[in-house]
Formats: sequence, structure tokens, C-alpha cells
Amino acid sequence: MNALIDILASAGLWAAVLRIATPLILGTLGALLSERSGVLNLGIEGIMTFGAMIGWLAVYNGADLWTGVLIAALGGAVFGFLHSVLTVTLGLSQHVSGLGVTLFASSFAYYVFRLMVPVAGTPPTIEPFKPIDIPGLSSLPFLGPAFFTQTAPTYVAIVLAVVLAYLISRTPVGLAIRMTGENPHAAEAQGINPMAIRYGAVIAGSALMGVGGAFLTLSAFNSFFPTMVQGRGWICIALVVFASWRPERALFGALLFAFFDAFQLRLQTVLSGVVPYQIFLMIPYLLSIAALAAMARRARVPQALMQPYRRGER
Amino acid sequence: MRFERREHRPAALVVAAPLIAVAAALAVAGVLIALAGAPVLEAYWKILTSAFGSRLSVTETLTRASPLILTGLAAAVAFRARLWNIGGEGQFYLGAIAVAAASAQLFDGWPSAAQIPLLFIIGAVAGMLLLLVPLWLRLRFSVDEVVTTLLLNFVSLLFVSMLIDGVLKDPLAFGWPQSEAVDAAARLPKLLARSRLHIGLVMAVAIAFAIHFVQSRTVFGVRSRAAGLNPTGAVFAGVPLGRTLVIVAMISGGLAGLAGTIEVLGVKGYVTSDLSPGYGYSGIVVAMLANLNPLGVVLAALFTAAMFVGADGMSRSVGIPTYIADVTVALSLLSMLIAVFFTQYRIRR
Amino acid sequence: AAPIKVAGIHGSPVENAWNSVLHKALQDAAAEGVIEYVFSEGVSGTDYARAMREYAEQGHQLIIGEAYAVETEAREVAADYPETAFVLGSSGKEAGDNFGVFGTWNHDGAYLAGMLAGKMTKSNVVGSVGAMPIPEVNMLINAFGEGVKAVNPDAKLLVSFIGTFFDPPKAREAGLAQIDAGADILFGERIGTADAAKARGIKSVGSLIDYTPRYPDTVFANALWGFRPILNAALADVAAGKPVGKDYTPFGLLKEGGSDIAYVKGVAPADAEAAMEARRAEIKAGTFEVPRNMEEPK
Amino acid sequence: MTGPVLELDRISKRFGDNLANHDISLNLAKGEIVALLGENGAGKTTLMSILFGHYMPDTGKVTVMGRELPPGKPRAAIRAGVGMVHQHFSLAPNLTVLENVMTGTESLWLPASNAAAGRKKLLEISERFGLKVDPDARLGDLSVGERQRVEILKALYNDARIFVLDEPTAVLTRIEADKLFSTLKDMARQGLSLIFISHKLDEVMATADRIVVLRGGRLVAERKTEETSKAELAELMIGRAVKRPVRDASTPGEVVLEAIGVTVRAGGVDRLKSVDFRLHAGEVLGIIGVSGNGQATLAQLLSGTAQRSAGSLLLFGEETADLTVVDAVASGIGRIPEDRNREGVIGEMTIWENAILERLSRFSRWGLVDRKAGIAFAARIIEAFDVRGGSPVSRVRLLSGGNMQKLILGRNLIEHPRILLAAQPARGLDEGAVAAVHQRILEARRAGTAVLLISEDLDEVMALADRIQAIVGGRLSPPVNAQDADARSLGLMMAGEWEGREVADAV
Ligand SMILES: Nc1ncnc2c1ncn2[C@@H]1O[C@H](COP(=O)(O)OP(=O)(O)OP(=O)(O)O)[C@@H](O)[C@H]1O
Ligand SMILES: Nc1ncnc2c1ncn2[C@@H]1O[C@H](COP(=O)(O)OP(=O)(O)OP(=O)(O)O)[C@@H](O)[C@H]1O
Ligand SMILES: [Mg+2]
Ligand SMILES: [Mg+2]
Repeated sequence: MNALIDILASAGLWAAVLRIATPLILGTLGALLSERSGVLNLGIEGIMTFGAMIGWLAVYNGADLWTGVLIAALGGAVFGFLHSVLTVTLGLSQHVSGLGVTLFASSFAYYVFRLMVPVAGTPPTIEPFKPIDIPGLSSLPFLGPAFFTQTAPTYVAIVLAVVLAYLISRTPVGLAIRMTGENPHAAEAQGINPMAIRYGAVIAGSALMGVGGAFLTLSAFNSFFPTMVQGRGWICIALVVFASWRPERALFGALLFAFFDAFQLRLQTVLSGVVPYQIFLMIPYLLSIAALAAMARRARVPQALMQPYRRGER
Repeated sequence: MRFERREHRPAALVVAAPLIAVAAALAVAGVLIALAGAPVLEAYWKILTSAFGSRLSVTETLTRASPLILTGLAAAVAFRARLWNIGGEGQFYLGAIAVAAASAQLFDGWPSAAQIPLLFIIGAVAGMLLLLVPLWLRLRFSVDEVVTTLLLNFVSLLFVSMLIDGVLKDPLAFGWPQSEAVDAAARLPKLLARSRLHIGLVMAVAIAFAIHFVQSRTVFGVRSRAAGLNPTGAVFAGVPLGRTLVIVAMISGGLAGLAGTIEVLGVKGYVTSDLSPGYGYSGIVVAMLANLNPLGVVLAALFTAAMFVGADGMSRSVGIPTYIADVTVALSLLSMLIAVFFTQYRIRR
Repeated sequence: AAPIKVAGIHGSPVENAWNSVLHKALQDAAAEGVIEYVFSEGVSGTDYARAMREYAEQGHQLIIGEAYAVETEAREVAADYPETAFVLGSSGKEAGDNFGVFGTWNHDGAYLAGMLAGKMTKSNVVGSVGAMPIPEVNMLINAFGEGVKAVNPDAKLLVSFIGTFFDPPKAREAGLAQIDAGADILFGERIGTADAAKARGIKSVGSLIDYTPRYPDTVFANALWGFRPILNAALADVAAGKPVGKDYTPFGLLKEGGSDIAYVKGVAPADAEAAMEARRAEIKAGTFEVPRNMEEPK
Repeated sequence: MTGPVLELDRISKRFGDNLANHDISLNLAKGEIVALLGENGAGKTTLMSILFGHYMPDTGKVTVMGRELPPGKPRAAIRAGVGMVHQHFSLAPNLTVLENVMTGTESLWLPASNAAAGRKKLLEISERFGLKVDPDARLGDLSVGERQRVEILKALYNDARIFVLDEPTAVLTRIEADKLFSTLKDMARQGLSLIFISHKLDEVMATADRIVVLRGGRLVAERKTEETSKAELAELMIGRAVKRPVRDASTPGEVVLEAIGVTVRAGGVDRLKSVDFRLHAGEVLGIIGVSGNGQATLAQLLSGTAQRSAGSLLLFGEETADLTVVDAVASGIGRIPEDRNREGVIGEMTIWENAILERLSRFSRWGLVDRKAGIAFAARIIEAFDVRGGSPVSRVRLLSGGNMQKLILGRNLIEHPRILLAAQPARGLDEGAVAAVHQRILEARRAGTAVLLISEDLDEVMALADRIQAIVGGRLSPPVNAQDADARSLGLMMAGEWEGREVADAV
């Protein structure tokens, strides 16, 4: 029992929570934005992989870190564009297209990586983001090490969650996105081009996913490994549901899941093997399913999610 | 630009579209092959010969197609009734682990003739059960099943990983997380010696024909289609919606579970957490390529398997990164989806 | 003699430390003209047997790889291609004339590194991060722990497994968790662990390959494993037409020059280095044997 | 006066082989109300969709206030002052009324949406035109009439000068419709111009200044309202004179269906509260009421898709247990659902499959469908009921509403059911189709079928029903004979004005 309290009271746990959560926050926000406009993007796992690779590759080839982040965003956007062409313009079924994009983006990332970086033992490294020292805050007892010793992308991710929450609930474009996700015909009747909105949301969302992937190679670690995204994208899909499509809850959900993960890693050091680690990993999925069942009646799901919109077809 | 649905599909287009799609995919893949510095034309030739050029390649292609046919059918059957079962991968694993457990723990020493049919049933039931959960959530709470079935894949995989790392762990596997091997009598007979090809293929093709028959000729087939196309209308016409969907889910989940079953009994002999290279997911794409037609699924599965086996073998022959195989498969799937679309729609302005 | 045609089949991307040891040795051999080398990487369990068969049919004389995830199938394939020699990393036994096995026994180096770490820890807590509790990983971590305890019986060893082979960010998090739990030296069976040590300015021990160039101020010792002696032994057998159906593991032992410790002198106290070197000499001489404990460390 | 506010110039539009609009020109003056009439599929919605920019015309142009609109751009039409109320509502159920109204009205690049100003404007408009709404209500919680109001408010909010309303009253009750039209006239007086589409000639005559008739995609006539008549309009639309049939006197037979104190509970609410009625062979019993008062539930109860929670149901004199769809069909109840597209047919399935779906067991053996027999059955229906636009193997989706309805009627009537349940059988149909449907219902009555007609249309009920009961808040009034009823007394019944007597009867 004391051991558990020690874990909870350690600043390291909370710092880890923020770190582990960062790629999840970014990926979840990206998926959420896209789904709010009515497009499910199961390409996320592949897009994160590609972002992780291309962002790292850029930095490895001399770009600075923020340029790497930008290139990861662009890389994500390109696959977002591909997904949009398939699902928005052609109206192909979104989950099938998404699975195709995941397969393509990840295998393409590995292929390019292998061509660009011929193998030499362990993969080469870059100099990743460093924790930033926030004067005043970082030196606070407990709070400082717990919450103010992160790298810049972590703070960016949190700010983005707030910005996105504001964007969706308070701005004209957010309203347009929501209406497109609820009923694209209604949006069109209001003079909004639902196709353009969906393109925008999917592409911007995919850019966020790309950045989420790049966090892994530019901040959490300093090199790229094939398969290193390890299902984080799928967790994001679950978290969107858990968050009932709300950015502020997505932030909470990502932090909650990261908490389970960080806690689990620490629990192992005191009670190794008592609870199979798989149990902890199942939590976000099971919680999301439970959340869905609990709130399904309240119909928070964007009503036009996964419904293609074709102009002039009834 | 606008797309207009075709009321009639020109036969020439239906034939040409997939060919164009494959050509387009290979053209893009060719650029990537050239980037790696390999001879492109030779690479194409190697794709063909690695998929079909020898006894080994043919049997390998067919072996890989076998579970794909079943997962493809699982998706096609469900999608027909608008039951979006994205959970084939999870059902595959549950089917696999169930037969591995049953064969090793319950049927140890039973004769093949008794064991194998029972194991088929057990594998199918395991897959079914996993799909009935999201179906229940849909019928009871109107929870959309796309997300729930998708998420249950990960739960299922973690569950299997927990079992093969725990109670079902093979004590003889030196600590590697894998299940105990199935009884020798439970292994499926091989179709050809010195190959991996097993009777699962025959079974999968037979099931495809059976499903085609059920869908096109039986009362249940008409009802499940009605339920999928317009649930309200189906209920009004007296189709027992819940019951129909439950049966559809049982067939769909059962087929995916069966895919896991034949992979364990026919190929691998035990369960690891990398038993499936995404068969459940590929099955969805296979089903879409086949336009949900059960017989088309057989062809689409063969195509997908051949593409992978061919490109994988090619990468070894011409010495380029192995990842080209997945890239080629992904490209052909995406371009095939587009091609299928253009057989259904035409461009207007 | 004509170079021997060798194919490598790597279940993981060749960046993975273990595979990189094989890959590097094979590449070196190829560069020397001893062999012709082709390889596949990231070959999943489903595809592994096909890759073996394809290489065998293409006429490669020796196939190097890993059977861990496909033990049964790999032996079936070998039986089907008696003309081809297979030497694969395996937890099991050799089979027939043409299926040889080898294990990864760099535990000698781990033990020696533990002896240094045991003397260096101030907190009396050392950590270790592994992939999953499979025998060779267990043996390595246990050997490291034995080394620590040999010089510092009060020291405590923390053990974490990340449940997967490829998630460096996660290994890093596991390392950080151990540092939070008091560890001041980490043994990194997985890449990513040293990054945690580096982030917190403590020392760390690498495994399989020499991580010191990658983390110059962090990784002060490595439990190296060399594949070249195993490869040479296998090549010699193939060239001589002798059956390869045997266990090549011992060629990877320190005694045989297969594994060793690589450390940065002057980081550990001089007496610790001396004690360690003395033990190293004993191992080489065969007068001391590092315990091989494959049980899951607790 | 200045020139027309709106000009449609030689508009043509083709869908596949189907010429939906051919060379149509049309003007609209300031303050004018024009009605657009035409059979189902005549091209009215298509024309209006082109005007609004949903569809691209193949040829022709649209000019608003002297400025040509770029084709295919709803935004441009809205900017130019065109507002459209769609045949099928275009609203987002999960957004609030205010959000539905405001979406798209501000520049998308503004950093914040000015909800306060939007709310103020919305309330002002709703005040000015007497269209009351709660800006913060979730749209999905509103009734159909309220949604209609939101649709109109949306257009007004966009400062529309030209209004297009596509069958605005199709889903409204008479009372709601009357209110709507008085609002529209008021809008016209305030200088707005309106085009509305309707199949109801009474409304057209009462509201429009001018009437434009389309037939087969062409503009066939234009009349000033005072210079034409309902009869002429009907003839122009269909190309021949149509007259709605009226029932002739007959003597009802024995009671085939009797409900005693039936209550149906759904979603935690009593939708039907202890209702009583008797249905005789060879008569039409009309159930009239404002939508949302339980007629859908009553229809479901007798279709076998809803079950009672109390009371008893006597079918041919015998107490029935829960009535399922299969029971209903098997015991000879023909069912015409209220919503033909959602309930009546499966659009993507063929005509023959739709024809036999509810009696599959009769068209199958050993679980195998007898395709030949099904096709023959469908062919008989097509022949006997004059279903046009498809063969037994073509998809139902391709049929127009009227023909779809004939198919549904046909599959029920061809076997001479003993009871026919007809819910809103003529909703949304054009004059010709309405006449055909009424004709069939009366023929069935003559042949001894007991018909339960559920309708919101007073004219329809008065023309067809022998006896009439009103449904209000889930309760049924006692029956009155049709010859004793007039619009006024029925109106009172629909407002629930029988309560005093009902208690007396029950004693
Ligand atoms: N999206 C579409 N795709 C193909 N054909 C269409 C489409 N919309 C309309 N049509 C065709 O155009 C013709 C006119 O249809 P439209 O909807 O304009 O009729 P309408 O006059 O509005 O009928 P109703 O009174 O039933 O609403 C129809 O016959 C139909 O064939
Ligand atoms: N998506 C479509 N593609 C092709 N043709 C269509 C489409 N939708 C409708 N049609 C055609 O439009 C014609 C009229 O359709 P519509 O839906 O307007 O009928 P309707 O009589 O207005 O029905 P309702 O009364 O239910 O509105 C039909 O002949 C049908 O073939
Ligand atoms: Mg219509
Ligand atoms: Mg219309």
C-alpha cells in the first residue's frame, strides 16, 4: 500500500504521464477533428508511423527540430489528402480506405527509411528536444519536476487541445465542421461546401497525427525504428470515442491512459508480475467501449460519421 | 466534377478496371523499385514467378489465401447485412487460441476424425462470441459497431497475449510467449507434401460457394440483405431483425474464428501473438474488392495473397528492402478500390 | 574457395540490436569475400517458413536466422531441404544433420558489468529493463544481478519488462520509472533504457552491442555478444561438408571469444575494475562459471 | 415596378437518360407568390435545386436581381438573397436552433462566432414574422412543425428576398399549414418573393398569385390564380381530367376487428390510452388526427410492429395474443405503411423481392426462395395495378413515389385481404396518383375488405370513410357517421372536444 502511495506521490510519475500522453493527445485531436467533420480516419496508425519517420529523417539530414515537426505535419497532411480523395471525393467506405492508408503509409515509411538510411547497427540518432526550463515554475517543489520539465511539443499539444476545443465550439469554422459531421446536406444548404470542410478537417487532422508520430522520434526518443508506433494510433481512435468527440475530454482521456501506463511501469518495480501488464493496456479500449454504451442513447456521435456525401445524390 | 451512379455496368469495364488498377499499382511500385536501384522489369517478372512460378510459390500463395478467403467472407457476409464487422482480426485470434487451448487441454490424444470437427466448431464459436458482444451493444444500446469491433481487436489480442504468457503458456517453449502446440492428431492434412498447403483451402472455397448459395437463394439470404439495406423496412416486412443480425454475426464471427482455426491447425500448430499478419483487416479489403460477392472473395483473396507472396519473393530475389511487399499490396488494394468505384460510377463534368 | 552463399532471415528490422550483431558479422564476412550475403528483414512468423524455403530453393548453402517464433516450422522446413544448412538462433535443440542452433549467451559480460555497477551504486538500487521474460533475457538480467550481488550483497535489483521488443520510448519510460524508484545505474537489455539514464545523468550498461559511442557519457560498460565465432564455426562445417546439426552456442561464450565486456576505464573505482578483470581472467581460464539462471527474475 | 427579382432562363437538366428539366424559363416579381405544380417526378425539385445551386444545370442560367448566379454554388445563391426550404429538411439534429441558423452565415475565418448578435437577430426575426422558437433547444427535440419554422428562419436570417419552399406542407397538419401560409402571405406583403411547391390544390388556390405547371420536365402552363380552377390545374398537371372518387353507400358486414381498452406503451410513454374501436367488413373506418397523437402507434399495433400493454384485440371475433408481422400477414391484414420509403420498400432490392418480402414463407420451400413464382407474382401486380417505370427485376429505388405506392397497394390488395390498414396512403402523391390510390381502396371496400384509414387529410377521410373517429393524445373519440360530420365538427373532434361524452359511453 505504501508503495502505491509512494508511486502516486512521486513527481516522476506525473512527468511521465505528460510525456506518454503527448503523442496520444496529438493523435486523438487529429482523429477527433476528422471525425467531427464526418470522416473516420483509420489511417492514423500509418500516418503516425510516417510522421515519426519523415520528421526524424528531416532532422537527421540537417533540418532543425521544428522544421522536422513541420515536415512530419506535411507528411501527415499528404496521407490525409489521399484519405480525403478516397473517402470524400469518391465516397469509398471510410474504414476500408483508412486501413488501406495505414498499410500504405507504414510500409512506405519503412521502405523509404531503409532506402535513405542504410543499416549500420543501431539506428543513427539526432539531438532531440530538450526539456525546457520555465523560470519560476520549473523550480517549484514537486509541481516543478512533475509538470514543468517537459519538452516544448508537450506544451504545444496541451495548448492545441484547448485551441481545438475553442475552435470547435466557438468559431464559425468549428460550427461548419460540426454541421458537416452532423448533416452535410444541411451544411450545403447553408452555403458551406461540405467537401471542402471535410478535406480541410481530414488533412489538418492527419497533420496532427503526423506530429504525434514525430514526437516519438524527436522528443520521446532520438531515432526511428520500424514498428515503433506500436498501436498508439489505435488507442487514439479509442480515446476519441471515450472523449465523446470533445477535445477537452480527449486531453483528459489521453492523460488518464498515460497515467495507467506510467503507473503500470512503476508498479512493476515494486510488484513485478502480479497483474499482467496486458490488463493495463486493455483499459483504454474497454473504457471506451463502456463509455460508448453509457452515452449511446444521448447520441453524441456525429450523425454523419462514415456517411459519404455526394453532391446531387439522394 | 460529379459522379453519377451507373445503372448498368459495362462488361468491358468490369474486366478492364482491375487490370488497369494492377497496372497502376505496379507502375507506382516500379518507381519505388527503381529508386532502390533494382531493375524494374526483372522485378515485375520476379513478382509473377514468386507468386506462381514454382511449386513452392503456388502452394505458398494458396496457403496465404486460405485464411484470407475466410476473413474476407466474414467481412462480406456481415457488410451485406450492414453489420460493420471490423473485428475480424480479434475474432481470428480468439478462434485460434480457443482451438489451441481445446486441443492441448481437452482433446489430447483423441483421434483426428473426432478432434478436428470439434475444433472447427470451437474455433468458430469463439469468433462468434466476440462479435456477439458488439452486436448486443448495438441492439441494446444502439452503439455503433465499427468502433467497438475495432477496439475489441486490441482487447482480444492483448487477451491472447496474456493467455500465452500465462495459463496457456507452453512450458516447453523456453519462456517464449506461445501456446502449447496442438495435438498432432489435430493438425489438418496437407494437400501436398513438402508444402504448407492444407485442406483448409478446400474448406474455405467450399464455404464460399455455400455462402453464395445461401445469400442468393435462401429466405435467410433475402432477409439478411433486406435487414442490411433498410432495417426499418425489413422489420415492417416481418424480418426478425435482431435474430437475423444475430445469425449474420454468428456466421461472420464464426468464419473469422475459423480462419484462425485453420491457421493454427493447418500451418502453425500453436498460437503466438504474431500469428496473423493482419488477416482480419485484409479480409475487409478483400471483401470490398469482391464487392461483397462470396465467389469474388475467393478471387480477391487469391489476388491479395499473390501480390504479397510475389512482391515479398521479389524483394529477396532482387535484393531490395522487404517492405516493398506491403507497399505493393497496399498500392494495389487502394487502386483496386478506386477501380471498383469507377465500375459503379461515371464522371460527369 | 568460392565464397559460401549465405542468406540471413531477420524476424525484426536489422536495427534491432540482436539482429544487428548477426547482420554486421555477415556483412563483414561478405566484405572479406568469405561469403555472399543476401537477407530479408522484418519477416513475420507467417512468412518466415516461406523465406526459408525460398532461399533454400534459390540454392543458398547456409541460412542464418532465428527460430524462436517458429521452432516447429523451421525444423519442418529443414527436414524438407536436407541439402541446405540452417543455423538459427533457437531456444530448442538441434535437429537432424542440417539444423543447427545457437543461443545468445553474453551473460558473462553482463555478470562482469554487474560487478562494476555493484561497486558504483550509491543508492544500492540498480535497475534493469528487458523486453519480455524469455530465457535468454532472463539469464542476462540474472547474471547482471549476480554480478552486482557478488560485490555488493546489499544491493537491490529492480526489473521491468516492457512487453514488446520494439518500443524504445517505452523502454525509456520504464528506465525513468526505475530511476524514480531509486535506481542509480540501469542495465538496458532494450534500447531506450540508456536514454533514461542519459536524461537523468546517471550511468548505464548496454547489452549485445557497444552502446558507448552512442551514449558516450552514459553507457560505461557493455555486455557484448559476438556472432562471428559462431558464424565461422558454421561456415567451416559447411565448407568441410560436415553436418551443422549441433549447438553452436558455446562459440558465443567469453571463453571462446564470442562475448566479452567492453567498458570505459576509470569510470568505476579502480579496485572494482581490478576485481572484475580478475574474475574475467577466471572465466576465460574456465575456473569460474557464471551461473546460468533462466528463471524469470523477480 | 423594376424588373423581375428572379429569372430562370431556358434551364435544362438531364439525369442519365432522364430529362428532368427541359428548357424551362420562369420569372418572379417582387412581393409575388408563385406556386409550382406538377406530378411526382415532373422536375420541380430539380428546377429549384438548380436555382439554389445544389445541381448544375446542363444549360440555362439563373439571374437574381439582374445578376447572373454562378451555377452550382449554393453560397452564391444565398448571398444573392435566395433562401430554400427543402423537401427533406436540411437540419443538424445535434446542434441547437441557433447553431443551425448561424452556421455558414459568418466568414469562416473569423476567430470567434458572434453568438450574442446571432441570437438577437434570430429573436428579432422570429418576433417580426411570428415564428416562435427557442434558440437553445436541440433541434432533434423539436416537432416537425417547429423544424419547419427553423427552416424558414434560416432563410430569413440570411436576409433572403426570394423564398423557395419545396412541399412545405407535406408533413404539416392542416392547422400548421394554415399558420404557415398566413406567415408566407405576410412575408410577401413585406416585399419578399416566394415560390412554393405543393400537391394540394386548395393551398395553391388560396395562397398563390400565379401558378406554374410542370409536366415531364417541361413548363406546360402558367396561370393567374383568379383565372383558373382546381379542375383545370389538375388536368394541366396530368394531361387529363382527374376526379377523386367518392364512396357510395353500402351496408357494413360483421365485425372483423375490435379493440377494447387497448393501451400501448413505448419509450416509457403511453402512446395509445385505452382505445376502443370496431371495424366491420366492407366499411372504411377513418381515424383522423393531428400528427403525433398516436396514429403511428395505432398503425404499428395493427401492422404487428408494436405490442399492446393492456386491453384486448379481437380479430374475427377471437381474442389474439401479441400480433406479430407474420401473424398479421398470415391472418389477412394488408398493410400500407405511413412512410413508404423507409418502411414500405427496400429501395435497393428488386420489385419482385419487395413484392414477396412480407410473405416469404409462401414463396419458398425448404428455406429456398422460389424466384420464378416471385417474379410471376410481381408481374401480376404490375399488370393489375398499373405500376409504371420498372420490370419485376428492376430495383424499386427507380420507381417514383406514386408507382411505389401502387406496388405496395398491389402486393396487399391482389390477394383480397380481409382487413386493409392504410396509413397516410396518399401522402406526398400528386393528384392523379391520389385518385388512383383512392379508387383502389374503395374497390377493396366494395369487395368486402374492412379498411382502417389513418390520415391527417380531412378531405381524404371525408371522401372515403363511412365512420370517423378522431385520435387525440393517444385517445380515440367515439365514432361518428361520415354523413353526420362536417369539417367543423371534425375539427372540434380533432381538438379533443368529445371528452364529456366519452365518459358517459364508458359507463
Ligand atoms: N439526383 C438525381 N439523380 C438522378 N435522377 C434524378 C435525381 N433527382 C431527380 N432526378 C430525376 O429528375 C426527375 C425530376 O425529379 P424531381 O425530384 O425534380 O421531381 P419533383 O417534380 O420534385 O417530384 P415530387 O413532386 O415527387 O417531389 C425525376 O423523374 C428523376 O428521374
Ligand atoms: N438517386 C436517384 N437516382 C436516379 N433516379 C432517382 C434517384 N432518386 C430518384 N430518382 C428518380 O426520381 C423519380 C421521382 O423520384 P421522387 O423521389 O421525386 O419520387 P416522388 O414521387 O417525389 O416520391 P415522394 O412522393 O416520396 O417524394 C423516380 O422515377 C426515380 O426514378
Ligand atoms: Mg417527391
Ligand atoms: Mg420534389
